[in-house]
Order: sequence, then C-alpha cells, then structure tokens
Amino acid sequence: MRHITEISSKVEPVTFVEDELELSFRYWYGEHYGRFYAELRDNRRILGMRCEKCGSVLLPPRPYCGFCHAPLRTWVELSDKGAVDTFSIVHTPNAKELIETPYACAMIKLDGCDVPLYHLLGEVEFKDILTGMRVTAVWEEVRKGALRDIRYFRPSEQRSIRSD
Amino acid sequence: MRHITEISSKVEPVTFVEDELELSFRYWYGEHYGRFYAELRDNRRILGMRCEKCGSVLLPPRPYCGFCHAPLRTWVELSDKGAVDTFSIVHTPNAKELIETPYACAMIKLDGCDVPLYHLLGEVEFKDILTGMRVTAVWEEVRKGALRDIRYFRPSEQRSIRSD
Amino acid sequence: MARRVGVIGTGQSKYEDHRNDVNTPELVREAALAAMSDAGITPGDVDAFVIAGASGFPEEISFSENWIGPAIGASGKPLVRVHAGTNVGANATISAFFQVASGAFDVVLAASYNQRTIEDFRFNSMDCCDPLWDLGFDYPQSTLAGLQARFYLSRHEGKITEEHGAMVAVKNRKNAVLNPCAHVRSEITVEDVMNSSEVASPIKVLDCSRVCDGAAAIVVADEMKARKLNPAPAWIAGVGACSESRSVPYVDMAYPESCVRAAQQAYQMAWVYEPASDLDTVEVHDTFSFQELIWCEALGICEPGTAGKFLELGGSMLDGELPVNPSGGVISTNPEGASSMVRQIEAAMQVMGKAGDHQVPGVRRALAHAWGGAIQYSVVTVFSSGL
Amino acid sequence: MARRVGVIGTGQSKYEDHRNDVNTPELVREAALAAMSDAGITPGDVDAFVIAGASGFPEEISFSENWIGPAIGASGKPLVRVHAGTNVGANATISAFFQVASGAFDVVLAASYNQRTIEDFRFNSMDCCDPLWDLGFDYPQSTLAGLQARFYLSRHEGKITEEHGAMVAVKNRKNAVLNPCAHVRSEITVEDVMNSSEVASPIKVLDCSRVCDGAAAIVVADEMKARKLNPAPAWIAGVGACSESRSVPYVDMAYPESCVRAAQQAYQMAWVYEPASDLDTVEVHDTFSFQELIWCEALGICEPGTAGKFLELGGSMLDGELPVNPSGGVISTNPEGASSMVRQIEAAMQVMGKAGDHQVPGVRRALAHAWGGAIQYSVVTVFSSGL
Ligand SMILES: [Zn+2]
Ligand SMILES: [Zn+2]
Repeated sequence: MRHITEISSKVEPVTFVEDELELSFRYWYGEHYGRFYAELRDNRRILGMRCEKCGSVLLPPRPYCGFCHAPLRTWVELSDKGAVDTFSIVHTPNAKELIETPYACAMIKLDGCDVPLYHLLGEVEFKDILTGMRVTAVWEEVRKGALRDIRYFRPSEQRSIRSD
Repeated sequence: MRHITEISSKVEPVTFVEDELELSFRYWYGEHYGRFYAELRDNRRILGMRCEKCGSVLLPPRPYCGFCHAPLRTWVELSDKGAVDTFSIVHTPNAKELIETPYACAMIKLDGCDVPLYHLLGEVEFKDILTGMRVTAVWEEVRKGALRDIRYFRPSEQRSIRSD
Repeated sequence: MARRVGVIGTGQSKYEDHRNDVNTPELVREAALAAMSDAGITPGDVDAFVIAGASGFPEEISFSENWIGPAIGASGKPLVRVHAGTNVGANATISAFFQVASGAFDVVLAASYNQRTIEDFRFNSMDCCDPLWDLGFDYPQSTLAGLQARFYLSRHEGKITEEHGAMVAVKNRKNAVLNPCAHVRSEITVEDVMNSSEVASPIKVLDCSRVCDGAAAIVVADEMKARKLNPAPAWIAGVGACSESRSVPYVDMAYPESCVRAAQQAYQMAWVYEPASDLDTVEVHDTFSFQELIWCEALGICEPGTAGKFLELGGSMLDGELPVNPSGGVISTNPEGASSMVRQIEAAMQVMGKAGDHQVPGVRRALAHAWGGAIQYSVVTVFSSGL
Repeated sequence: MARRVGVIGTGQSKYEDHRNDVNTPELVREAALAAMSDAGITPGDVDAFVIAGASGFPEEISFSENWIGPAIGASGKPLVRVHAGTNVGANATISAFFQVASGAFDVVLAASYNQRTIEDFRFNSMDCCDPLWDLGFDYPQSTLAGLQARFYLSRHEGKITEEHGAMVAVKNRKNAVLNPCAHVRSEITVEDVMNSSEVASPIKVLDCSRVCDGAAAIVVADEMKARKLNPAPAWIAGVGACSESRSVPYVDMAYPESCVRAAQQAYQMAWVYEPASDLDTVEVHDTFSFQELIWCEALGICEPGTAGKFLELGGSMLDGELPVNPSGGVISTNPEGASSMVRQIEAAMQVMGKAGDHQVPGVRRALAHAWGGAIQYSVVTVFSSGL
C-alpha cells in the first residue's frame, strides 16, 4: 500500500454519473372514484356527494367529508355548467407534455357544487376570459373514464345562462 | 341537481389509472469521488483514504471519516486483490437488469482496506466459492470511470496468493 | 421524558397480496378508524397526525398529506410526514411519541401503509444503492440479506446453520395461524424451506416474507388522557433510532451497530438492564428468516452465535422463556411501509393483554424492533404495562 | 412545552444555480459544519439528527440517512428523516424542537438541502397532482400559483393589483443585495417585472423565484445547554403546522386555512395576540411574489385585501414598521428543500441580532412561514429573544 500525498494532475476527474428510469404506476380507484369515472364515461354525468352533516356538496366523490370528516352516503348529480372561479394562461410546458402551451386553465365551480374543479378552457380568446364567466363542458366523443373525457369548458351562450 | 340513492348497476366501474414516467438523473461526484473514478479508469488504480485520527483505511474516498467524523486528507493506493468477506448467488433479476441472473456477488476486503467492497465474482463455479477465498480484480479493457470498470473479481492462483 | 406517553389504540387493515378494492387513502382510513375506535375516540379528538411515507418509488405522488390526510381526519390539524426505509412506520410512532412527550399535543395518531403502485416487483425495493458508489450494481434488499445471512453463518460456523433460518420461518408461520390479522396463515416444515428455490443464497423463497398491501395505525396519548381513555395502556418506556449511515461496506451485517445502539438508547430510557430477563416478549423485523437470529443477538437477547441454540431449545417459541414474534412476524405479514409499525402494535397489544390466541401470558415489558434501508438503520421501542 | 428550546447555531452553504462542484452529502456537510461552528460545537456534541428529505423525484435515492448521515456526523446517532413539499426544512426544525422539548435529547441538528439530479426543470415540481383526481393535467406549482394570484386579485379587485406583486419582487431583491448569503443579488424595477414574460398569468418570470442548489442547517438545544453555549439564543416560542389535505379544489387560495391554522397554533404557544404589533419582523415563503401578500394576510399581519396598501406605505420595507423578508426572501434565494429552513434561520438571526446589513433594529420576536405541496400545507415558527 502506497501513500499518495498529492493529487495527480494527469487524470481528468469523473464529474458525474447518470441514471435512467422508466416506471409504470397503477393507482386503484376504489368504489367511489370507480363509479364517478364510469358515469363520466358512459353517461356524461358528473356525480358528487352530499355531506348530510355539514351540507356540503363535494368533488371528488369520497366516502368521507373533507370538511367535517363525516362518512358520506348520498350521491348527487351535478350540472356540467358552472362559473370560472379563477383562471391562468399557462406558458410553462408541463412535465409530461400532456397539453400544448400556451393554454388556459381554470378552477370552475359547477352549479350545485361547493368546491371548484380544475380544468381547461377552450373556444375562447385568452383576453376574453374573466373571473365569474359562465362555462359549459364540451365532452369528448370517445371517453375513457377520466376528467379529460371533458375536452374543456367553453363560454356558455348568453341564452343558456338564463335558461340554466 | 338530482339526488341519486342507489348505485346504478348498469355502469362498469373504472378500477384504476395508469401513469408512465421516464426520468434521467445526474449525480455530481465532487472532488474525491471524481479522482477515485478517474484513477480507476486511467490507471487501474484503486484509491482509498486513511484517517489520521482513527487509523482506518476507507472506501469510498470521502473528505471525512465515516467512523470518527475527522476530516481526511491522506490518499492511499489499495491493492486490487483481496479476500471474500461474504458472498451470495443471486437468482432475482435486478430492477434495471444490469446483470444477468444467476450471478455471484460478494463483499470483498481489499488488502490494506478496513471496509469491504461490494462487487461481482467471475471465472469460478458457484459451488467453489468460499468465504475467505483470495480474489483478484479483472479489469475491463474499455473503462468509463465506474466501479464496473472492474469486470469482476476472480479467484487468485495459489502462487499469486503467496507472492502478494 | 418530560411527559409519559401511552399507546391507547391500535388498528390494522385487512392484508392481502393486493388490496385493489380500495384506493390508498381508503386503505389508510381503514386502519386509522380501527385505531381510533379501539381507543374510543373520533378524529375530532386527535390533536395531531403523523403519516409514514413509504420510500420514494412505490409511491409516485409525494404529497401523502394531501390525499391521505382527509381520509383519516387530519384536515386542518397539525401534521408531519416522516420517511425512511421499511422502518418508517416505527419512526412515525416515535415522532408521535416526541410530540406528546414535549407537551405540544395530548393525542396523536400515526399511520403507515403499503399499496404498491408499480406492477414490476423488482422496483419495489431497488433503492438501496448509494448513487455515488454502487449504482452500477442495482442490488435489491434480498441480495443484501443473502450477503448478510452468509456473513452471519460464516462468523458462527458450527453454531448457526441454514436449518436455523428455516426453523425461524417454521416457528413464525406457525404463530401466524393464531393471529387473525396475519396475512399468510399456513404452516410449513423445515424441509419445505430447505427445498424451496434459492433467491440469494443462502436465502430461499420460504426464508423470505411475502409482501402484501395493508395499513396500520397507532394512537398515543399523554398520561392523563391515556389513563382516562384506557384502563391499561401500553406505556412507551423507551425509544431508540440509529443509522450507521456509512454506505453498505461499513456495516457489520452479522451484528449491526445501528441495532446495538438503537437498543442501548431504548434500554437506557426504559431501565432495561438484562434484555433477556427484563423483556417478556419481542417482535423483531424478520423480513428474511435469518434476520430474526441476527437481531436477537444485536438486541442483546442472546449472545452472538447463540440464537440458533436458543431457538432449538424452544426459548423463542410462543410458549418459550422469551417468545420472539408471537404474532408470526414480518415473514407472515409484510405490508412493507407498515411492517415496522405492526411490530409496535403487536408488542403494545401483548403489554395490554389484547393479543388473543397468540397472547404471551403475563407480559409486562415488550420490545418492537425495525430495520430499514441498506440494513444500516434500526429502530427500537420498548412498551411497558406499568410506569 | 415541557422544556424550552433555543436555536444556538445556523449555517448556510454557498448557493448557486447549480452546485456541481460537490456531491449532495458534501453540500449538506457545508451547511452542517457551518451551523455547528456557529454554535461552537462539533459533531460529537450533537445528540440526534433530523434530515429533511426533498420530495420524491428530485432525489432518486430515498435513503438520505445512508449517504448524507456520515457527512454531517450522524453515524451511530439517533436520526429521523421528515418529508414534505417545499416546507420540509421547516418541518425538520420543528421535529428537532419536539425531540429536545420532550427531554429525549439536549442538542439536535436539523439539515435540509437541494441539489437537483433531474436536468429537465419540468420534473422538479411536478407532483402536485392527486393521482386519483387530476393526473391527466399534470400541473406544476407555477400553474397553481397563477390560479392563486388571479383568485387573490379578483377577490380584492381595486385593492390589490398586478403591480403589487411586482413591488414585492422589487423590495425583496433590494433587500437581498444586503444579504451576503443570498443567491440573486441585483436590483430590479417594477417595470422590469411587468415587462417580463408571462409564466402563468398573472405571474411573470420576475414574479418567480429562481431555483438554486444549496443547503441549510440549524442547531437547537434545551435551555441549559443553550444558555451555556450561546449568550443570546433565539428561543423557539411557538410552532404550528397544518395541511388542509383536501386535494386542490377545496383550498381557499386567497386566504389558505392551513396558513391561518398553523399561525393560530404558533401564536397560541408563543403568546402572540396581535401579530402586527407583537412581531418585529417576518420571513415568509415567497416562491412567487404575490404569495408574500397572501401569507401576510393569512398570518393576520394585514387584514384581507390590505397587504398591497401596507406594502405601498412602506410598512413591509426593511425600515418599515414590520419588515417582511429582510433577507430578500425566497424570491432571491430558493434552494427548494432548504428554503423553508432558511426562513427560520433568517428569523432566528434577526432575533439573535446577527443579521448584519439586513438586521432589523431591536427584534425581539420574529416569525418564519413556509408553504408546501399544492398550496395546502403551511408551517409557522415564532422565535423570541426572551423566554
Ligand atoms: Zn361534512
Ligand atoms: Zn477516523
């Protein structure tokens, strides 16, 4: 064994190591989400749950209330129309590049629901988007049982606001 | 908003969602590891560090002692020969399939070093592997600056044991 | 400790190879509600929560407080998440213990879980490697366990044999038959183990635990609340945690210093001087059969090299002088992220006299052990029926 | 609290866009040695360690105790790892606080860090989504921050404007020039911000912090040890942590309940009744400029909708009545996993009178705030010069 006191200047240090990973994840839905996504896919219906204890109507549908912790049993059908709670025009590409930039996204309060839903906005100029704007879901023809079975929400016609 | 009291038996629930990820990681080595891997690559030399406080000779080379926390300054050149501290014949495929199963791996105490090194064993029948067996590194011709620049350790000849 | 802390309730979900009937929050809820019900409380009575996050990969989403929190009643309450390897559940309980002992909270619930999201089993315990050192080898825990077992056998040649490993599996599988919560509940023989296929020699398939999905939860409370809610809580008498933190090569796998030190910390706190006689039963983290022997020695229950003899003489049997893993151990039930908390739950139940068919008579002090990471990180908890 | 706990030392590494000159353990060591040196102790004097693990992906290897432990002197010592989003560093300090307050340990070191291992910046804050709900949208934190900022602007239309966000950035970048530890140390104007390109409207590039690599460490001790080692420790007077845990849709982003509740917990413990007058300075987690205003309101420092006016009148300036982010804030220095601990370090330094050029005169009580996850998880710590 030899002792080395000075770092040899002849070697070019190795500076980093790289590693690659390809992973596939599977998340199980359980009964409530399972039904929610099936109704979205098969019947274009958006189901929420009502808490009998605190009165909230909630999304996503879960067997317990996110506000007061009570068990939930009552399913309700929500409208596919609502109002923009807040919005943003996004220029940052997403990690998985699921959506082309720039795009408009929003928190949307569906009629009859107490919590907003994150979704995309479409068929509208970015500059025309306003908080409080009425919107209606545009459904995909081929649906897979996912929130993106709704392509996006588009501005509702004046008439349809009145008739809602 | 309609209340729904029974779960429709018509819809087949959605049971899971899948997701895919492809990730690339880069870990920076810093000065000590950087030199260690360079010497491995360029000069087939295995460098360790000696702790002046507790006397240990350590791998991997780091600027601090894993035993007594003292700062380390003294580099030492270790032998590429040593003895099998423990070994295992592995039949489980690894996550990244870097090594074909079954294979033999071992913790090897290099001569002059106080801590063992994890590596592979080769040029030996599984049944002939023994704890305490003398081994010698077999180097790759093309080296990249990684522990696997050593292809594996093979049993040392009787003669070479004596002459070490 | 500034304040005494007792376990007042425990809960376990149903364990199955795969719990595909529920989502992760619902799975954790199953155990949390069971623990709260056992303690006679509701979510509103819990002052703070600790969630044990599994190791990175099996769970893509890191923000477990975000989706699991509401399922266990943690919305709006103080919450912290601890991470570790397979000892994470035990660490979560110890975090809850510190929170109550500090006087910050009176009642804290700790929850842990395992629901695999990656189908390919090989990714489930892949991250033992140090990226700066041995990334190129990508070894899983079972490879380390094989090296550990061989190292132990070699050190104690003539005293410890491969059959001793098999005998641990046989004993624990037999105990599990008596435990209604256990996942695998069928007996095997030493021949079955010895003839089962090799995984990482000397470890064979039946020396290994079978990973399952499931969750566990534990409720701890300060002395006043504990006495009010539970006639006989399991007091947390001592805790210890230690990581050798030295990358794999440094660890003496046959007598891991992390385990020795974690036990020393817990024994000092719990006034345990002679583990073999002061403890009435122990639950150790036997992911692989040989490990039960190694941990018993590092915990000071048997002298190095004598755990095999102790087993042969029946000392660690359910009716022995110091029953080890009366619940059937990890080898019978391994919901990875929760397994170390299950050890604590089983030890606490023994102290409370609630272990049912696998109850050891007259348990006053019980120990729970856990390991994680690259066999370099140990956690020890001692429970006591008296203060 | 059962025992009083004080900060006796703090340390920060050098911050750079990328710290490629060191590996992760060495980076953490840099901060840990600085903190121990500041406290006048060596690794041997530390009884236990807490490591703040970053969120899952930026760090492939989960067992940080294994490779970081030895670099900071944690080998063979009690150790626990906490995980969270960007508030993980603050949570680590609070865990250390509980450990000391409980009487288990006298001196505990908490460390946090950020060294990005994924080149693609988009993966660095990707995991806000709930896999059961909005995986299909894959939004990063900046998108949530844009929605949050717009929501806040809409609620207080006429009172809060986009220029107020820009003014926060301008103020904090100016303060950072006085802070030798800060990462970005150059002044900008409101026009610069308003003209910078849109990221997620109304948020523009200069409303965003610039992520850097770096590490931070903090040493806490019980009253006796603290008084012995430090003539003027920063006592930890109150702590609070709360996750709304409700998936994104439930959160009132303009007045997050998690922040309100975490503050309530900390204020109650610290006997803070009127935050605006009882506190002498605050460090809030301004990853995005608008957030400083939102946090100030949720912390009870300003009435809802008045943080803009407060800023305009100079109240939050370095020489104002309640300086906010005298250090320059996260917007000037964002080593993600460590940023929330840096807030605590800066608040503690203000209390100890050691903040140098950005010292606020006569600070007796200072607050550190942190947020993490999907804007649903808040942590608050209050430091005090007296007990
Ligand atoms: Zn409710
Ligand atoms: Zn040394």
